[in-house]
Amino acid sequence: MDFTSFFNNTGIAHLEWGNLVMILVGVVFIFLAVTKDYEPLLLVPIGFGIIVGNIPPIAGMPLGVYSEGSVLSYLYFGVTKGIYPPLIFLGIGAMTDFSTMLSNPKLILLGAAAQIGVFLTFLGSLYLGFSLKQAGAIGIIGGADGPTAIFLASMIAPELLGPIAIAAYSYMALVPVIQPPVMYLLTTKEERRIRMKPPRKVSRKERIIFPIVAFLICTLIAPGAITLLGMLFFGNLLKESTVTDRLANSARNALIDIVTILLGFTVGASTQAQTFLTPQSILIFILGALSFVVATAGGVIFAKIMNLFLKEKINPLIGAAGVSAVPDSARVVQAVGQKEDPGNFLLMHAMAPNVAGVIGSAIAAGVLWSVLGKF
Amino acid sequence: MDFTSFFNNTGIAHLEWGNLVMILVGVVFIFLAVTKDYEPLLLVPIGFGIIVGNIPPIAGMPLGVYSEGSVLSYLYFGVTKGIYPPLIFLGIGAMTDFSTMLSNPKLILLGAAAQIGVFLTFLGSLYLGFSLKQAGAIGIIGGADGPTAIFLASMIAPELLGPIAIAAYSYMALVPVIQPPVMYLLTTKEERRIRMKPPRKVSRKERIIFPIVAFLICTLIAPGAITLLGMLFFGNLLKESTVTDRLANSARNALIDIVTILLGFTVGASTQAQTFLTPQSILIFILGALSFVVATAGGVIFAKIMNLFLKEKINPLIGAAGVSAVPDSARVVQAVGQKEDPGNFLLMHAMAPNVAGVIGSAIAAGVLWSVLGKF
Amino acid sequence: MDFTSFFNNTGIAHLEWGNLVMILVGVVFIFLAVTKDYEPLLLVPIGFGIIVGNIPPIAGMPLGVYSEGSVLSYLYFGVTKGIYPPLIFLGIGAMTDFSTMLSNPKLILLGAAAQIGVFLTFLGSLYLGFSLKQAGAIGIIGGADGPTAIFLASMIAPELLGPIAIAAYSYMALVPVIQPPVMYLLTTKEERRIRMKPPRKVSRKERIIFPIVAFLICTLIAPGAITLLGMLFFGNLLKESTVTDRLANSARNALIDIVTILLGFTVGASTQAQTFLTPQSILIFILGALSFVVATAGGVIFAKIMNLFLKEKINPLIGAAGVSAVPDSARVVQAVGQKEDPGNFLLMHAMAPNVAGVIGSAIAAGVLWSVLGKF
Amino acid sequence: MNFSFDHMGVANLFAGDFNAVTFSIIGMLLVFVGLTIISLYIVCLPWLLKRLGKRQARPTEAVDKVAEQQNIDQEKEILMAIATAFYLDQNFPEENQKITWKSHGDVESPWLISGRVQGMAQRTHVTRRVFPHR
Amino acid sequence: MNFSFDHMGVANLFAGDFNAVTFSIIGMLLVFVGLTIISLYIVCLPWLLKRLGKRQARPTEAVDKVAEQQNIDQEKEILMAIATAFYLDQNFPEENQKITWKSHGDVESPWLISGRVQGMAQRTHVTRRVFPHR
Amino acid sequence: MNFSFDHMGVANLFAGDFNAVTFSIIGMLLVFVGLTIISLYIVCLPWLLKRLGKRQARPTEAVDKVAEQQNIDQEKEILMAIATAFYLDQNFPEENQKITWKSHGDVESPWLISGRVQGMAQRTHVTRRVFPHR
Ligand code: NA
Ligand code: NA
Ligand code: NA
Repeated sequence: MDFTSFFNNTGIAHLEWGNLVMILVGVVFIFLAVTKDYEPLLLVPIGFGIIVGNIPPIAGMPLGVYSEGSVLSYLYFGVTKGIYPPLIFLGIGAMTDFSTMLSNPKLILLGAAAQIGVFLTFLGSLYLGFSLKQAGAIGIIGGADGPTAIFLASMIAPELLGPIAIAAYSYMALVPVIQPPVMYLLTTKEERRIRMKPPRKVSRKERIIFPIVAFLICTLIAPGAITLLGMLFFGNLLKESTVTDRLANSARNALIDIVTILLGFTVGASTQAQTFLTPQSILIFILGALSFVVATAGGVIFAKIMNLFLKEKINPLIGAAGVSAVPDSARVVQAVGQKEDPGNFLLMHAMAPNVAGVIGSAIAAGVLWSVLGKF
Repeated sequence: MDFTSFFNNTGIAHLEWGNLVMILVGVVFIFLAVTKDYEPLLLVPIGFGIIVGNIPPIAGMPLGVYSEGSVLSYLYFGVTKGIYPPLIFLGIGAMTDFSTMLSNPKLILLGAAAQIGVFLTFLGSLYLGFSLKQAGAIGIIGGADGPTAIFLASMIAPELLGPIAIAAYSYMALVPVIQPPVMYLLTTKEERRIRMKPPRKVSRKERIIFPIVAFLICTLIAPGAITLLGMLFFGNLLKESTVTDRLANSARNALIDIVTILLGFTVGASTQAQTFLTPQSILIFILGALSFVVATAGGVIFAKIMNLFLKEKINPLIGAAGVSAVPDSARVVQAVGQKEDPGNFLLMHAMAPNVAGVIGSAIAAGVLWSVLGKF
Repeated sequence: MDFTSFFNNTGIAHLEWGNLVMILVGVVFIFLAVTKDYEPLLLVPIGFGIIVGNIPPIAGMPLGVYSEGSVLSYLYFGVTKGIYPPLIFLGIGAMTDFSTMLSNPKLILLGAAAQIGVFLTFLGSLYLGFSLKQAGAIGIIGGADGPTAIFLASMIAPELLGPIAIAAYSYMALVPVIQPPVMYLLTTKEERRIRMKPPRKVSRKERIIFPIVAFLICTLIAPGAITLLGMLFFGNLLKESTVTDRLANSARNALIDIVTILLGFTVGASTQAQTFLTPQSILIFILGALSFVVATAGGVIFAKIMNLFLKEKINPLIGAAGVSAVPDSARVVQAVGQKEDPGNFLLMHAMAPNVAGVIGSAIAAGVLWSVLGKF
Repeated sequence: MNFSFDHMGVANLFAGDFNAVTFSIIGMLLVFVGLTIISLYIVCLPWLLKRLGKRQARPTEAVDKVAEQQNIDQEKEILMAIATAFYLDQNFPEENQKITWKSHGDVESPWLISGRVQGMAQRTHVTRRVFPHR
Repeated sequence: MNFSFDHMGVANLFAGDFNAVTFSIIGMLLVFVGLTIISLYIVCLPWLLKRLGKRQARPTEAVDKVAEQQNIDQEKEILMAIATAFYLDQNFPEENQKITWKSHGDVESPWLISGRVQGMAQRTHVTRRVFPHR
Repeated sequence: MNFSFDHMGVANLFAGDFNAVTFSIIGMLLVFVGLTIISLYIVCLPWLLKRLGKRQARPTEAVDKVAEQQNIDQEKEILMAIATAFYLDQNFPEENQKITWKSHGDVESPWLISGRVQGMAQRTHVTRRVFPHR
C-alpha cells in the first residue's frame, strides 16, 4: 500500500489528451446551452455526460456505460435497446398540436421532401466505405430527429451509436446556424416575402381521429416505424381525446423529463475519447452536417417546385422546416422571413412541414430498418 | 431489390382479416372512451395498443410484445413479471380513502360475498376443461379488478394473460351496462328505497393504523396477497400518515400515470389476432361476463341475508358495489338508487363494500396462487 | 385438500419470534416518523417494508426480495445493483443550494474532518474480524449518508446490504438524539455562543461553474466517486443553469419520490428476521452508532483546531454538521446554538460543512471502493 | 467495424445483389406515398365527418358540453375563491380566518375515494388546463 | 395449452387428488375470515385507542397542531398574496412592480438547501393540500 | 460470510500485504486534498471570473435580462389575472363570464406545438418559480 499504487488509482494517472479534448467539448456544450440558449434540454445533459464519460476509470471497476454491471451501463440499457426514444416520442406526441398540419395538408409534402437528406447521406456513406447498416444509420442523421437517429442506430449499427447521437443532437442545436445560409442561397427576395393565409380552425373530432388514421397509414406502408410512430400518435391521442388528460400530462412532463435526463446523460457518457475520437466519428460529423444542408435544400427546392403548380403560392422558406428539428427550424423560418418583411408571420405555417418532417423521418427510418436490418 | 420484395416488407402484404377485426375493436374501445366516457384511462391506452399490436410485423424484425429484444417486449416485461399491477396498487392506495369502510365495518362483508363470482367461475372453467391454473386465472376476472387479474394471470397462467386482461378491463368499463339488470332482478322496489344513516367521522389515528393492521390480518391468512396488498396499504399509509404527503402525491400521479400508460398500451398490443382470436379467448370472455353477473348477484343476495339479522336495514343495492370495479360500481348503485328515490344518496355507503371488494379479491388471488401455483 | 394443508399455506403457520420482533421494529419506525417527525420520508417506507418483509412467505412462491422472479426482487434490483442511490443523488443535487459553501469555502474542511468516522469505523470493523470489503462497507455508515452507504455496500459487501442500509438510515433519523451530547461534551459555553458573519451573496455564474469544476476535482482524485458525484453535480447543474429548470423539477420531484419509495420499501423488505437477526447485524448497529459519534467529534474538534489559526473564529458547533445527514445535523447545530444564545443563527453557516460532508463521504466511498474492491 | 478509406468507391452502391440507388429511390417514394395519403385523408376528412356526423355528432357534443360546463364551473370557482379571499382580507383583517371553498379536484372528495385505477378518472385535466403549472 | 371441449365434464372438478369444490369453499371461507377479522378489528379499534390514548395522544396532537398551524400560515400567506397583488395593481398601475412574498414551499429557502434525501422533508404537502393541482 | 469473534485482533489491520492503517491515513488525506482543492478553487473563482469577465459577461447578462424580462412579464400577467378576476366578479356577478388571459406556459401556444424534444424548451421554469407547487 504505497503512494504510487494510490496514484495509479486516481483519475489523473490515466487522463489522456483525448479525454481533455472531450471534457472541453462537454464544457462548450454547456456554455452554448447557458449563454446562447441552444437547446439547453439536450446540450446540458449531453455536455455533462461527456465530462463524466471522460474521467478515466480504474481498470476493473464497473463505472462507465460500457463496463458490465455498472450503474451507468444499466441506465444506458435504455439507449442500446432503443427504449428511451419511443418514450420521448410518447411525450412529444402528448405535447404536439397537429392542427396547423390538419388545416393545410399540402404543406405535409415538404416534410417528405426534406427526407432526401437521409437517402443522399446514406448513399454518400456507402460510397465512403461504410457498411450498408452503418450507412443507413448515418443517413438518418439527416432526419434531424435525435430520438429517431438513436433508435435506428441502436437497432442496426450500435457500434456507431455514440457519434451518431452526438452528431444528431449537436446539429439540431445548431439549426439556427446551419439553415439560414442555405435558405438565402436558394430563394429570391420576392419569394422570402410571400405571405400566406392564416390556417383554418380544426375541429376536435378531426384532431382525435387523426393520430389513429395517420398511424395506420404510415405503419401499413412501413411497419418498421411501428414503435416510434405508435408512441408518437398514442401520446397525441392521449392529449387530443381530452378524457385522458392526466395521462397526457404525466407523459409530457415527468416521463419525458426523466427519460430526457437519462438519455442525454448516458449518450454523453458514451463518448469516452479512447473509443470516440476516431476518423470514423469525424467522418460521421461531416456527413451529418452535409445531410442537414441537403435536407434543408430539399425542402426549399420542393416548395419552389410546388409553387409552379399552385395558385396560392407558398413561401419556400417554410420548406426548410421540413427537416423537423421541431420547433427550432420553424423558428428559423420565422426569423428569416421576418427579416425581409417584419409583418410576415410564417411560424404557424412552418409548423406543418415541421411536424410532418418528424413523421417523414420515422417512415424513412422504418424503411431503412426493414430492408437493411436483414444484411 | 424490386417492388415485390418491397411490397413484402409493407404491413399491408401481411394484413389478415383477424387483424382488421382487432383494429376495429381497438377503434370501438377508443370510441366508447371518448363518447361514452367509459373508463377512458383504461380504454384509450388499451384501444390504441390493440391497433398497434395488429399491424402485422415483418418477419425477423423485433417489433411486437412477443418478439425478443423489441422495445415493446421490454415494456411488456412489467406485465409478464407482474410488476405493473402492484405499482398501480401503490398509487391506488395513495388515493383511496378507507373512511367509509372504517365508519361502517359490517358493510365490509359485502365485499367478501361478491368473491363468490371468482370461485364459481373457477369451477365453471374447470368444468369446461381448462387446467387448474388456467381456471384460477379466469376465475379472478370475477374479482372485477384489472391489476389483480393481470397479476394472478402472469403468475399462474401467462399463456392466457392477453384475453384475461382485456376481459377484466372491458367488463370493468361495462359495469354500468352489466350490473343494473341484475340489481333490478334481485331487489324489490321497497328494498331499493331503503335509506341509510350517514357514516360517522373517522379519526386520523384510526386511518393511520388501519393499513398496517389490515395488511397483517390479510397476509397472515393469505401470504400470496403480500405483493398486491403490501403495495395497496403502503400507498395508503403514505397518504394517511400525512408526513409523507409528497411521496403519496408522486405515487398517485406521476407513478400511476406512467405505469397505467405502459400497462394499458402493452396489454393492448399483446392482442395480435393470430394468437388472440381463438375459441379459448371467446370462452374466457363469456366466462368473464358470467363472473361479473354472479359476483353482483352474490353481493346483493348477501345484503338481503344480512338484513334478516340487522335492525338497521342496509340497502341491498350496495351489495353490488362489493365486486370492486371502484368507483364505477358504487356510482351505478347511486344511480339505480336515485332512480327510485331522488333523495337517496347511497354513494358513500357503497364505497365501503367497494374498497372491501378490492381487498377481498386480492385475498382470493392470494389463495388461488398459493394452492394452484403448485400444480 | 384438507384444512391442515391449508393452514400450512397461511402466514401464521410459519411466523417466528424474530418476525414478530422485526414487525414491531417496523411499527416503531412508523410511529417515530408520525409522532416525532423523525425523517418520515425514510422511516415510513422502511418501516412498512420491514413489516412486509417479515410476513413469512410460503415455500416455492416468489414473494420476497430474495426469491428469484418475484416482483419485490425486480424492485430490489435497483438496490442490489446500486442504481437507486445515484438517482437519489440526482434529485438531491437538483434541490441543493451550494451558495453557503461557495460564500465561505474554509468551512468545507469541516466536511472533510468528519470523515474520520468512516476510517476509524473501518479499522474497528477490521479489528473485530470483518473482511476488508465488509469493514469498508460498515465504515461508510459513518458518512451519515444513506444513498452512499447503500451504493458502496452493494458494490463491495452485498451480503451486509440490509443491516448497513437500515443502520445508516436509522441513525440519520436519530441525529437529533445522537449528536447533542457529543457537541456539549466537546465545547465550552463560550464556544457555543460564538456568532458568525452572514455569508456573502454568490453570483449565478459561480453557481453554474461550481458543479462542473467540483466534479472534475473530486473524480480525478477518486474515480470511484464518479457515479454518485456525477449525478449529484449533474442534478445541481440542471438546477443552477436555470435553462433546464423543467428537468431539475422532475428530478427533484417525481423521480426522487418514486426512487425513494422503491428504495425505502425494498430495503425494509430485505430485513427478513431469518437472515437479518444475527450477531453480525447487531455488531453493525453498534459500530454504526459509534461511527456517528466519532464523525461528530471529528468535525467539532477540527473546528476548534481551525480556530487556533483563524482570526474570525468559527463556532465549533457547526463542525458537527460536517457529518452530512443534511439538513438534520444543521438543524441540530441551530437548535443547540440557539439554546445558549437565542439570537444566534447558525443554520446557514452549518449548511456549508453539511453539504461538504456529502461530497466528503462520496470521495471516501470512492477511495474505499477503488482499493478494497480488488480484494 | 474498423473503418478505412480503402473501401471507397461507387461500386459500394451496387455491392452484392443490393442496388442502393434503386433502394433509395423507392425509400424516398415510400416516404412520399405515406405523407401524401395522410395529406389526402386530411383533405377528405371534413367531407367524411359530415356524412358520419348524423349518428356520432350527438354523444360527442354531449361530452363537449359536459367539458364546457366543467370549465365554467371551474372558472366560477376560481372567481369565487379570489373574491372570497379578497373579501375576507378586506373585512376580517385578523390573522386566522380560513378560506374554504369546494375544490372539484380535491383528493378527499367521495368520488376519489377510489380504490381502483378507474378512480383516476378524476378529471383533473380541467383544473390543469386552467393552471398549467406542470 | 391448446384448449378443446373434449375435456369438459364434472370429473374435472375432482381430478387427481384435488377436490376443487372443497378448495373453493375453503377459499371463500378464507376471504370471509380475512374481511371479518378486519371488520371486528375496526369495531374494537376505537375502544383500543381510548385505552392507549393516554400515552400516545399528546405527541400526535402536537403534530396535528403543527400541521394546523402550517395550514393557517399557508392560508394567511395566500390571502396576503392575493391582497397584495390586487392592492399593487389598484394603486400602482405601472407595469413593472414585482410581487414578492415569502413562499414556504420555495426551493431556495435555507431549509431546502439540503444536499440530502432528508432535505426532501420540505413539507410541501401543506402547499399541495391547498392547491391540489396535480 | 459467517462472522465470528474468533478472528478478532490487531493483526487483522495488517493482514496479507495490506496495511489498513496506512490506507486509512491516505484515504483521509485524499478526502482532505479533494475538499481543500475545491475550497481553494472557490477562493480563486471570483478573481478568475473577473479576468474572463470581459468576453463572456455580455451574453450571460443577455440571458439574465431575458429571464428577468420574462419574470416581469409573468408577474404582470398574474397581476392582471387576479385583477381581471376580481373586476369581473365585482361588476358582472352573473355566473358564466369566462376569465381568459394569455398564459405563457400554455400547452396550446404555437411555440409548444412542438413535435420534438426541443419543444420541451417551453421555459415553464418561470411559471414554476412563481408557483412552486410541486
Ligand atoms: Na425529420
Ligand atoms: Na373485487
Ligand atoms: Na458525509
